[in-house]
Amino acid sequence: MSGLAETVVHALTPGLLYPTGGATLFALGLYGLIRRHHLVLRILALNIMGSGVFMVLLGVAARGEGPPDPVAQALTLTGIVVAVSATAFALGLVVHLTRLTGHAVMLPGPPDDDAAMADTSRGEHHADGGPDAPPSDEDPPS
Amino acid sequence: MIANALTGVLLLAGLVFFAAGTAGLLRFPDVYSRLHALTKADNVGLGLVVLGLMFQASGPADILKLLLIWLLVLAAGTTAAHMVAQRTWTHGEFESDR
Amino acid sequence: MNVFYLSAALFLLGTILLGLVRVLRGPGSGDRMLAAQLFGTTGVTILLLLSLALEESALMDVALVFALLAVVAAVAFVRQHGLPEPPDTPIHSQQAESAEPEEPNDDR
Amino acid sequence: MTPADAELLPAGIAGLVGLSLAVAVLATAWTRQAHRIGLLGALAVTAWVLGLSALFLNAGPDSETAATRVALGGWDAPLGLMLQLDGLSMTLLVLTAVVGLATSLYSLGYVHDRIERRQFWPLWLWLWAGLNMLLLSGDAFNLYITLEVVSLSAVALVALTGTAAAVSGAMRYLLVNILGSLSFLMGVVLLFGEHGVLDLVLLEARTEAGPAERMAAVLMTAGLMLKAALFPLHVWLAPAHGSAPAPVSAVLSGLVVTGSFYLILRLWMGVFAPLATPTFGILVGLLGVGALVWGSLQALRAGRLKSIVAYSTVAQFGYLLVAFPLMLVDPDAWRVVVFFAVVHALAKASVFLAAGTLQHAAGHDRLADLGDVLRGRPRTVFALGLAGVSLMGLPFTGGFIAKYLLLEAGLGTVLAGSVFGVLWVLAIAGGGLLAAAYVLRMVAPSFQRGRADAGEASSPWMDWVPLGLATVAALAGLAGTLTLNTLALTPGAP
Amino acid sequence: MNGLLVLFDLVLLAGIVGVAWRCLASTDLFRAAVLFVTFGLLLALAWVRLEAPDIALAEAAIGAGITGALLLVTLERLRSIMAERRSGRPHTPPPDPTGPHALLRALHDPPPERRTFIPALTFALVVGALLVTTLWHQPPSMGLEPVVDAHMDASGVDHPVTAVLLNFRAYDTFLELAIVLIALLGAWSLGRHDLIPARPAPGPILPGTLRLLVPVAIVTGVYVLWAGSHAPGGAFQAGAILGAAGILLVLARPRQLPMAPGVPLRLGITAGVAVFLLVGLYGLAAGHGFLGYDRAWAYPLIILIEVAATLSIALTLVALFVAGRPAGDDA
Repeated sequence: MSGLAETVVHALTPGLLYPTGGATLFALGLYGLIRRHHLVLRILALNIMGSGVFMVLLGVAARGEGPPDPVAQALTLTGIVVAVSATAFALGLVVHLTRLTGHAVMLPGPPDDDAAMADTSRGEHHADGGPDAPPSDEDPPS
Repeated sequence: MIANALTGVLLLAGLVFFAAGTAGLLRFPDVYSRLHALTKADNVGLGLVVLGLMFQASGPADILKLLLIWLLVLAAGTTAAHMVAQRTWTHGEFESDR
Repeated sequence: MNVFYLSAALFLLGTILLGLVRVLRGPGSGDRMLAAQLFGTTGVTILLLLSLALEESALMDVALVFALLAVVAAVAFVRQHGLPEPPDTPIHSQQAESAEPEEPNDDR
Repeated sequence: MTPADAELLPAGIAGLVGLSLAVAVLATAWTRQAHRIGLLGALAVTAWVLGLSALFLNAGPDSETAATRVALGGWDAPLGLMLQLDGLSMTLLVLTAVVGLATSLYSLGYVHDRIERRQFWPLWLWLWAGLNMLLLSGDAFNLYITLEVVSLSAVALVALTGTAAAVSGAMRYLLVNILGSLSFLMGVVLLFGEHGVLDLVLLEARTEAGPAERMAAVLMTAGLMLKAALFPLHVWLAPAHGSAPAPVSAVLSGLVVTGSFYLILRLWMGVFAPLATPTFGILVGLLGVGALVWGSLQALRAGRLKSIVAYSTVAQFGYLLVAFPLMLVDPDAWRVVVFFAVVHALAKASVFLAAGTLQHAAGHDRLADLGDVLRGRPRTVFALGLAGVSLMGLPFTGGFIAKYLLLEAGLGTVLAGSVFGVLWVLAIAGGGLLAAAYVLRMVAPSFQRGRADAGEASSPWMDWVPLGLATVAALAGLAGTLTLNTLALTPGAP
Repeated sequence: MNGLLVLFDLVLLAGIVGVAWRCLASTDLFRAAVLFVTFGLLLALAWVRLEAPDIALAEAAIGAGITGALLLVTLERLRSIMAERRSGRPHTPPPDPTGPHALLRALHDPPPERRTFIPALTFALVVGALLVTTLWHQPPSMGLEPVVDAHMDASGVDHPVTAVLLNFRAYDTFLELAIVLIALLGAWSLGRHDLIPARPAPGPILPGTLRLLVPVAIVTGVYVLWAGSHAPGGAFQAGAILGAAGILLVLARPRQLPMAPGVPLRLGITAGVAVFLLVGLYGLAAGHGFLGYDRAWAYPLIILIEVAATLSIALTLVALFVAGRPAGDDA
């Protein structure tokens, strides 16, 4: 009985509580990533997974006696910045994809392999400011 | 000692407003009345807490910081409440995203 | 005294969790946004209380940043939510008309 | 080892990182000249890498002292970050430089639009810098960061063409990459929590076969397998590689995937070495057989030229997996595996570049309608075929020597009495046959009778670079001994 | 006190996990976005409890400001794209192959299919359980705190996290800045930016608030940057605050983005990495190693790098909010 009580008390220190929470977030994010189709939700799921990783890292760093590990905190800060940048880029990509295809979901399986592929080394695709602009009639310089 | 007592009383009063704000948010029937409840927590609730904490501040810099925080939250709350209300008034309730 | 601050923070955390019901239920986006606004304020208050309870003065700065940036999401929301205007939505058309259509608020 | 060389080597390593970063930063800031900066930078980085390799080989260390470690900012591990150069990273740096230079020259012709050029070059130079840094990194967390540099710039490059297929491929690629990175990072966190250090050499000294190491190994390997598109986590590869611009496909299939594989190898030879057991090896080997069969069948079915090449990457990486069980029996086999990866990268990059030229000429890459252009462009088809022959492993090419050595290692397993050895030998031999089938599919229309039409004119770069790179791939066999000897200069190798 | 702290931790963690769960279970994307912002807020409290005020500061700047704004503007962009498609504008790409319901999916994700439930749940449970078991069996490790502590004198700053970020592991931080830049390059390569969706907001309230907030934000940003050398704070937090101020300005006049000239903008976004790299190369040439500093010059050099990094991060975050590249960049 006292063994159980000790385990419980041991488990309630931040050094174990938060890593457990972080692991839960990681698993939860993974679950959401598999289950949901909308790309914005998938990006949120990846962010939640990332937060889980950071929570484990900081929780583990807060375990020992004395002040927490500054290296772990620096790593977390770097990781958060990376996550935000990747998120911002991913959201931009979602908007672009929606503009092109009309939906913001990742269809299961690879897209039709034999679908016509425009050759892009010829077109002036980006010169005219994105896919919404009318295609250019000029012949490519060669 | 007196400072501690004052802090305690002001904090408790502030908490009451927060509780009231949350209750209003949950129980009131439409956007306007919820907005009304919310601003009480923003303005008065935080105001009282800030006032209470000022008695514990370690120096003038902290007091200024506390005041600034309160002012900023006031501005944010005002803007949000005003614009949500205006939007609701001119265009009806926000639809959920379909 | 620290115990008192901590209990107050705990209480406020409880109000946030209760307020989540409004975010979940909606029904409109405005309700959700208002709830988020309240969470921001409550979060600032919790941080202030924790800065005393844990004796970590840097948390005051965190609270300051929170207070400062809480408005960004709110402004983003009210500026943009509900676009584009469906043709038949204005309910109180007089007010909608009186509102200038393009950027009346440029502070130049 | 002369004292001067020993002093120059660390500065040369840090200088390589500095140089490749400087080129990328300069191209980002001054986009108007990005292509010129890129060309000069590509030449400079290649020259630097070749000089560095000469310096490295000249230093003539024995295999245990071969790793040169450079403390960045003067802070030694565990406090600071270390760069690390040994035979393995040197070999792959040279590979990266060769493919990188070829891709840069090709891109001069391929990316000619003024606006597109400004977007392409900075991203490509960041990708190259990221690869160099990945190969030189000696710190677990730093590896995560360099992986992110590589994957973000690679994703942006995939999306560059802006077509629905490309953007959708890029989106999938990005999600997979972030997931892989997070899984890798979680593993790093577990190792850090257990041992309190991030430096790979210090970690290696402290790890044993405990639960934390096992979990970290699973997470990090799974993450990297996702990124390397190793079977069965490969589904994203074909859409992304197949729809990217040709030079990007070449770099992705040739270098980026190889980079992730390098990391897996590096980790299992170092930090996770105590965890490698025969059962694990056999499991990985079975995955490899699956990859070989599945990838080859897809390549035989695909209707687009670039899709065939992309699926062939999945298949060819099956070899690398099959090699894992061989490594457990024959400790020297890993060098053969790396040599195979090098030859594959060279051949695959030239196939993609050649495919890009054909696609440019025809305006599409549907194999069924490609006959005219194939007949009209013998030089490109020859490059395609030459690189394809290397992929198949016909005699006298680099691919032949690599596969021969692999087979030899496989037979060694059989002789060592492993039942699975027979399967590995069959897979290695059969994979070559399947590769022959899909390579022939690509070039066969050019031998049929019909109209010949060179199609859209292309710049000389696009004509000659694939051929040059294919020749390098075919002749790589000549450098086989040198490569294997360089690879031997890797401390801690099994 | 301790019991109360444990209770606080438990409630907080329950809240965090619960909010994350409801966020990922939302069919309405706006709800998911609001829940995600709330998630960030609770996360900041968790960082406070883990004695990481630096991270809490960053989370406050990102979670409360940047991410919320980014998510909301993304949802609005998706919505306006959908609306344009419905109204049958010219230049719309061919219709979506997935059928008439695809339109709905822009801001609404139908509940997931039943068939993925069991496999996904099993997989997530296995991963989670394995992780938790592993973590519970880890002995407490000292980490690198003693090592960092022993070298603080030589670092040039007084705050350990800043010392690690800008001196001991400066290479990581350099690459972090590079990643922010690459994300922007990626976003810019997708095309020029179009109009930011915005509707008129009449009345004096919004401009008045902005007039108050933007100067305060700038002062706070500079303060946080300065504080970084001896207390929680630093370049990224400051950059995020200034970036949020920039986002506010963009939101105030979304139709009138300043016609950003290409060259200065390019120089601005690369300033952080460029200055950092120059200092690093100087260190290499001067014999302190790549990214190394002379001890006497460590503090001024770190400040120089941080100022440039703050500027670049702020500009980059605003540019990421605007998304596409400005027309001036193609000139």
